[in-house]
Amino acid sequence: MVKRLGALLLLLAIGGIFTSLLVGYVPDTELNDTARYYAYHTAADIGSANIVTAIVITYRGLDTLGEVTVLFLAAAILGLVLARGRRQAQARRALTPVGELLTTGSRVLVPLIMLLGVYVFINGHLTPGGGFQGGAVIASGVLLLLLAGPRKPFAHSLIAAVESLAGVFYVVIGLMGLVLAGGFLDSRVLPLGVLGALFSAGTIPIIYTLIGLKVGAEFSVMLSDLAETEELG
Amino acid sequence: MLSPLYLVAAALAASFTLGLLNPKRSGAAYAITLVTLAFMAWVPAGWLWGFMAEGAQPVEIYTAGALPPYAINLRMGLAEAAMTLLITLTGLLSALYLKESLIKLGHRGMAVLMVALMAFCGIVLTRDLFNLFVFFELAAISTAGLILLSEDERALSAGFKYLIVSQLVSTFLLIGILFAYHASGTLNLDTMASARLPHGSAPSFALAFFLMFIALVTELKPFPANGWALDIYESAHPAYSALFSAAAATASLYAVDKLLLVGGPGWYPMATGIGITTFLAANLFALPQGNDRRLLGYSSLAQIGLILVVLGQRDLLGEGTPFIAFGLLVSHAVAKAGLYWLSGLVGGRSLTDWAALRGRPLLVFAFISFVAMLTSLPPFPGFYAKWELVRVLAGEGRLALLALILIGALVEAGYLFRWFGYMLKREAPAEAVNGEPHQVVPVYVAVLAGWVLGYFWGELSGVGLGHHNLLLSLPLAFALGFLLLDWLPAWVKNTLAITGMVAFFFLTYAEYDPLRLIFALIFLIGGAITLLASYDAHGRRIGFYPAAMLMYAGMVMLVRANDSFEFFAAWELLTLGSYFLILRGKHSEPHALSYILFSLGGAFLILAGFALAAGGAAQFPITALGQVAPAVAPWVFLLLATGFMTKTAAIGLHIWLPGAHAEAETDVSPMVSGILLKAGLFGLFVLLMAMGKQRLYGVELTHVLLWVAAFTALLGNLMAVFQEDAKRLLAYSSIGQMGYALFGLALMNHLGWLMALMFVINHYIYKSMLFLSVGGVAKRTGTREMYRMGGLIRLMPLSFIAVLIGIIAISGVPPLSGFGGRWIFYNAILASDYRLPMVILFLAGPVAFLYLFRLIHSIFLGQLKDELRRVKEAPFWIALPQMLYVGLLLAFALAPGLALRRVDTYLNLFFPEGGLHWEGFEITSDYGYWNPVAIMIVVAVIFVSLFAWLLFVNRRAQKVKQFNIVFSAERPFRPETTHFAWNFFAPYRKALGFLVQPYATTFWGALTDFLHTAGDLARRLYDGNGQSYALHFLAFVVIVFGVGV
Amino acid sequence: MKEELLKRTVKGPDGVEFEVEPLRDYYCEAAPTVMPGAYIKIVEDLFNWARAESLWILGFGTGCGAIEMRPLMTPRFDAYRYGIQWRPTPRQANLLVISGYLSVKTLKRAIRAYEQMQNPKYVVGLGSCTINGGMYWDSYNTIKRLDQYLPVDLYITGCMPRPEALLAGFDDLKNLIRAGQAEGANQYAENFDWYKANQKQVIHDWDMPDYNW
Amino acid sequence: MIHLAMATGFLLILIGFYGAVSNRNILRMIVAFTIADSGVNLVIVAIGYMPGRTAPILDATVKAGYAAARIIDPVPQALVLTAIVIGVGVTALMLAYAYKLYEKKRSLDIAKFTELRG
Amino acid sequence: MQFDWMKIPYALLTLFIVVNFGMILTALVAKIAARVGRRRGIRIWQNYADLFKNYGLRSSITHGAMFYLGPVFRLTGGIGLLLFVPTIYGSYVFSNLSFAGDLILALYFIFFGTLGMALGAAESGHPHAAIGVSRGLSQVTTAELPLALAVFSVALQYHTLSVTAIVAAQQGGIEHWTLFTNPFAVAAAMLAFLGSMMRPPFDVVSAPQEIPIGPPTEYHSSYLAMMQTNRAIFPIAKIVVYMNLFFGGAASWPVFCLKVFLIYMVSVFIGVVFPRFRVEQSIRWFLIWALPLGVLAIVLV
Repeated sequence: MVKRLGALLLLLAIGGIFTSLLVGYVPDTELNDTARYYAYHTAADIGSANIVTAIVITYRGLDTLGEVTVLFLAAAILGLVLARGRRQAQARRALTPVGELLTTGSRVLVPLIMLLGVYVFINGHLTPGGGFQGGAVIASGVLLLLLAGPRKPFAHSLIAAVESLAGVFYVVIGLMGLVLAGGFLDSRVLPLGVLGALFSAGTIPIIYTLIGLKVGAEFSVMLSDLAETEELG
Repeated sequence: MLSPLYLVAAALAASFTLGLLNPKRSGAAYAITLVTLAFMAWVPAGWLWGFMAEGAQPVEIYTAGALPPYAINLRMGLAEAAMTLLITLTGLLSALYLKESLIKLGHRGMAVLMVALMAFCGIVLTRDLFNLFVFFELAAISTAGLILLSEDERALSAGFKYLIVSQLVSTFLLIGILFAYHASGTLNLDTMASARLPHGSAPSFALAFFLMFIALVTELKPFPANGWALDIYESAHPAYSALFSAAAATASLYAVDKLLLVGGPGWYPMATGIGITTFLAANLFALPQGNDRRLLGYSSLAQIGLILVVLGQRDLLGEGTPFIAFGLLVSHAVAKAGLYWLSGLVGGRSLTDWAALRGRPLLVFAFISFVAMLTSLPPFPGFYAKWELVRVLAGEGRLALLALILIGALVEAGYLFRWFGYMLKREAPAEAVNGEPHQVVPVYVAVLAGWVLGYFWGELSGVGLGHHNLLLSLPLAFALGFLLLDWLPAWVKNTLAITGMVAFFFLTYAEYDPLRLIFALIFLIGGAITLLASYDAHGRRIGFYPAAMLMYAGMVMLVRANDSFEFFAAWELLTLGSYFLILRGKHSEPHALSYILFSLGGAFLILAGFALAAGGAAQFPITALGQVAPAVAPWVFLLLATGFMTKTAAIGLHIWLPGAHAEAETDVSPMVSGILLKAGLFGLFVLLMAMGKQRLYGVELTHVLLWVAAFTALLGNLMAVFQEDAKRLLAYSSIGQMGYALFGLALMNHLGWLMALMFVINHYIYKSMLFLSVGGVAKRTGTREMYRMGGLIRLMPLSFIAVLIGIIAISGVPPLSGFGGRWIFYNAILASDYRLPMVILFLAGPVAFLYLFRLIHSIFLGQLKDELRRVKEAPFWIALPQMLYVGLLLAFALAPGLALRRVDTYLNLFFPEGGLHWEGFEITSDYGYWNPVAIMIVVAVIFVSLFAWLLFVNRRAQKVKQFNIVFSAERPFRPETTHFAWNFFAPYRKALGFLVQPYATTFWGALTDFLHTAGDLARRLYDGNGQSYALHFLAFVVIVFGVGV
Repeated sequence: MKEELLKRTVKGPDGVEFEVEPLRDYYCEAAPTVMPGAYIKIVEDLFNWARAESLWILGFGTGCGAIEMRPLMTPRFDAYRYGIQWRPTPRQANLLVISGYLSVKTLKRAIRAYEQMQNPKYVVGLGSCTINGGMYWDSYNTIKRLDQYLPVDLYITGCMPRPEALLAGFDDLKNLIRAGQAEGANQYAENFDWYKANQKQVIHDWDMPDYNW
Repeated sequence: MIHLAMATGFLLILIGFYGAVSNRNILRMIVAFTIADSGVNLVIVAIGYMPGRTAPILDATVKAGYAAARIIDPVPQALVLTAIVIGVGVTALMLAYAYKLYEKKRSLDIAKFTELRG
Repeated sequence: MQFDWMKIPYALLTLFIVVNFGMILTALVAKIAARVGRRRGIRIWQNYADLFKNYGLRSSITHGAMFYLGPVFRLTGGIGLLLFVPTIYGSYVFSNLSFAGDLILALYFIFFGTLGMALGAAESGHPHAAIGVSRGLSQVTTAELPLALAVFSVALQYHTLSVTAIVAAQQGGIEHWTLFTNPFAVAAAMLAFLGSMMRPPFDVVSAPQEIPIGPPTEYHSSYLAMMQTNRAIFPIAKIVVYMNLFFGGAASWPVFCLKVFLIYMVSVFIGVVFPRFRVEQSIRWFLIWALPLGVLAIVLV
């Protein structure tokens, strides 16, 4: 009780800090220097219609590489953690059978979901969306598969290969930027093309594709890893 | 020089590639990992070489083909190169160390390790705020993964607690970053710094900055938001803890530093405050720790706190900041990594389990190197850093902070050296150290790195501050050389040592002024004579010679020191060396600890005193002590004098001495008593020579010294009276004798100083002699309790003669040299302005008889015991120096002028009045006269005639045995009940025992108990609950906000 | 034999065991020898005069006669004026006064005290008990004739003799000494075996060396 | 409007924190943290928002040359993406930990995992 | 002052006079003390008889080398003390060997005999000897303190440590004696004197009835004789120091004898009246009564 009261008081104080942040916040009326640079230069320099994508993949590409690595790490650690548990796998307990609805629905929906995912990451430089979103969409398809067929053998090695290769290529493209263009992760290794076209914005679509594959693979691995813990419960 | 981006790319590419390998081929994956890590280390190594050797300039590395602040950029400068090298090397070695675990875990674990290192490097390299956040998150997540490497099940909960806190932290960090971006329009650190809005004028930026700052600082594990870190330290795999302590901390520190540059000086006080609080609290909490890894964890927190203080003092330290911060950082990182690696070799988790290391001298050496690094002892980088830090802090008058730092450092030294003592002295556990080569190699690399860095810092300090590189000074090099020769038999090393010392004396003979010559003579030639006794030792005597030579080297360097830096360095060296020597005694563990603590405490006072005196100047010649500004001069005097008096064991600060001197080995006791104590006196000589009389609040400090000295003499003697242990008795006697010498110095007149010098020489001779003699007896009889001995005169005549001559000399009875001291003393006090302290000293004089008589009676006279009937004379090599000392004593008694005359003249420089006149054999003062030769002859003639007469009359005397005594017509039963020796001065205790109540011991004991208990109670704060830790963090934020903003 | 005088094995600090035989190791075993006087007669006469004028009595009362010794120190009798004084240690005394009956147990102490005095030394037997056992003549536990055990220079009869008799006796002793006839110590050394045999005959628990130096 | 969004964000953070420190069930704590994460993301997005402007995508309505006057700040948008992904990663990790912790003690009570202390 | 060979016979002469004077003086004192008890006391030549007797004893034993050295130290201490101080003021013949050192030498040489005696006694292996030494040393620590202070005070007063110079400064009338010019010092010194004379109330060291008889328990025959010789010399030698420091010294033997006798009598008067102190009592007594006088002496001088 005392602990909760203390927590409340502390959070009240933190809330005070937040309040003063809130009160002190005045929305910008003009874009600040950085944003203005992006607004002015993205089209010409990067050739990406989606400015956010340009920032994510190119200007702040290192962040994104980190981001991908975060997911990679999470997946790897998840694998580590759960792998240690899996060794003492116990007798499988009988699961309630999966319903007809789910099985059929998944058969219909999964290809569509996959397709949507691919669309989202390939068009990342043109429309809202991108590799992460696309990857997540793909993973949701995998989730559906998992739900529909919990006992189905899962192609771990394939997914792992996809994940690894995507990651390696991403790094290689980044290095190509360092060698061939203006710097690490510079997307202008390939020609910029026409603003708004599918094949434009240099390597951005490729990177987003790789990210999409990688994120999708990673999420899938995570999901399957977590799903396998069910057997313990 | 490869772009550091390759470092990032290599790590990522390798991690990703590992997934392609067949999971069963862990060996190959491990090889790839090692190669990658080596590559990652090679990149910054190339840069570092470029910066250091080729004078390259720092480079900005752009990404994405756009310029900052619009794209992320990295920077590679000297600091970054050094830090990334540190991180990657630690990582490489840890990976080596982790071989089995990594192979067992497979490629995922290796990938996580590489990403972690990449993330640490990224934190160091990046100049973009949000990028920093990303790297931090990478580091956090990989940390959570690596914690799982541990075999310890508890690591799991530790990792989860860490995740809880890091969630909170990242929330604050993100909000802070975004609001900072909003306020400044940029994410680039440099741009943000240059566009910095003045503190206070943009509250939202300040607030945002606060959030970022507090979040990053939390990565430094500040008190109290650090419970999670401790749990990790305790439960994680030691190799990971090494990484966590060395690499992660390095990265976080640099991040905070970068942030502080953005925030500007307005935030420095907050950093300082957090740092010092952490430093003190962590050290305090470490005190009651019994678990080695947790202790190291606390120590890590403390060290990082200290470095944070340094960063917070950037406004003062200016250009010197990197030198200091890096000095402390590398010392911490190397030592902590090494210690964690070592902890993996030790089976048990209790501090005492480290005794297992004892069988491996190299590992012991590693351990002590690490401890010395952590406690900032010379010649390691921390020492130079500490010196600089204190110098600047004192120069700018931040004395409270300085005091807090020194107190914390002392506490830290306390638990580290206690641990070292455990390792050397506690019973070794059954299971020995299981050192696989790949686990031992990292430790050795760390040791080597420590020493190399020590050399390097010495060079740096030579370039920047004009100090000598300590490792290049001949005495120290000579001493350290014995480390390499430790495999030789003891007698060879002993010969080498003696030759070296004598040779060094003759080489440098001409460089000393008369006063220093006396000290150099005692330290070098005297030391060589004492070392003769060491021929008695057999075998290799591992560790003895490096320690002894370190002590002697320190003393020689002390005499030769010109500026305060050299002086202080020498002081620490001799302290360290003597500590090792003392620790060698069989039961000396607690005493050695109290010795090193008092010594370090004293050293810190000296350090502060010198720093205060220098007023910020980089170079401060000892002689300049005389020109210290009058406002600070008395304080300087007070600090230095107290520091030196710790070494001379002035009353109140004396409690370390008896145990330390008594428990030391036979040939060590004379070194630490007869010779080492003189270092303190030398310091006082130097101090008084330069500063003279000082007044503080109208009180003349030399007058205070006079009282202290008088009470030291009295109480030292009184306590000696009540000892049952012969060596303790001698040790207390040393306290009393040092009181006399101090008294002479504090008289501040010509003869007083001469008397002090006389005591220096005399005390060296007779205390060395007595300690050797008593040591020899103790060796033969197997006990130091005097009442267990008795009647040994017939069996150990040489030892008896030494003691006899010694006690006559100490008691000041003519015709031996002690009388000269007393005579000069009387003349000196007649010339002095003070009268009352003499009363105490007069009382002290005769008290000396009591213990001296007890010494000789209880050991050599009286009744011989059954079991001692067959003991032999002390070994030749122990008896030989005693006889040399007897000769020296007689020579000095006959011709004190040999040693004193030149000094007497020299002292005219300081006190033109009141010198002595030396005419032939006669010595005349303003008051009286004294002719040592005449006295000797008269006494000898009377004595010899009477003796001859008595012998003649009793030529037919029947020689009887020990029970042929009149016993009220009965007979004695057993020698034990007939030897009157135990509690010999019972009536005296009844009368004056109240004076020797152990007030000082009680006081210091209560103080340490208090600290211990306080630490023990306060550490309950860390209740192990993740939610509590989260609350601690929140509380930390609120408190810092309340106090700081 | 008392336990503390038995042979025992002890272990030295170096771990070597050895035997300690107290009577041999702790006591001097030499027998007394006859000590001739100074070679030059006048010197011996001077010494004898000095011995006579400086009678230092061992303060050791054996029986009821001891009560008669005390008054000698009082102003009434003031033996000091005759050069007589009491010493608390046999080393410094030269006159042993056996003041009354001597139980066997006390005899042992008396012998020890006597032997610890230095040659020349004198024994005075006080009262009848020292002559023939007196009223204790048939006691199982007292000796009857002192001179069988110690060389007595002078007996003072009475039961008990008054202090005046003591003073008179001391005067007689002085005359003997001055005449050089008080050589009890040498007599004791000469007839040492006889004395010892007598002593050991009555003292059954003999637990000391034959001569107590 | 922005302030409302931001306030909601902050409120979510506080609610999340409170949940995290007052619920002893580890899974509930994780949920609480995801709530706080959402709050953070909301705040981030709110910071970049500018009234009356449109998304930073160049198309027919937003011509490259005039973009600066029409679009909102794209940077927080880019950052929030990263933040979300990282949040997901951490959440996954916490879940894994939760699983292992449960496996160890068959309990999800955070107060039971206090072997390390002092 | 320099050495010449004639000093040796002259010193021996002093020694001879003082030994005889001491023998007679101690007998006289004993007689006086006896008169207090209404006895006649010993004969005036009794000490000679005792001395001869002891030298004339035929047998002796020894406990070892230090047993010999005890009396030797003791007597060397007595003779040395006597010879290091000029006996008769203004007399070359009786200035003895005072060229060797000043007052401090004399003061510290007092301990020479004490220390040696303690060693010899301890060598005898007798517990009483050790107990006696323990008591004696304990007592001496505080008993000597007032003397040291008084000497310090006197040295400050006359600005010299030379005994001759101190005596010289007191010449010219009784009012110049330190006794009157520095009464506190003299008072303190005289109290210390009581403590050093082995007379009641400070004679617990040898306490004949309790630890017969303390340090010399085992000493006998010629050893004892040597100590008896010292008992004749040492008090006189010590009193000479007192006389020179506080009572104007002596310019001739009659004055010398008178002053020595009178100073000696101080301790006798006190001794015959007071019972014995235990060690801790006497220590306290010196600290409470004598020490403040000494402190006053050095403060007021």
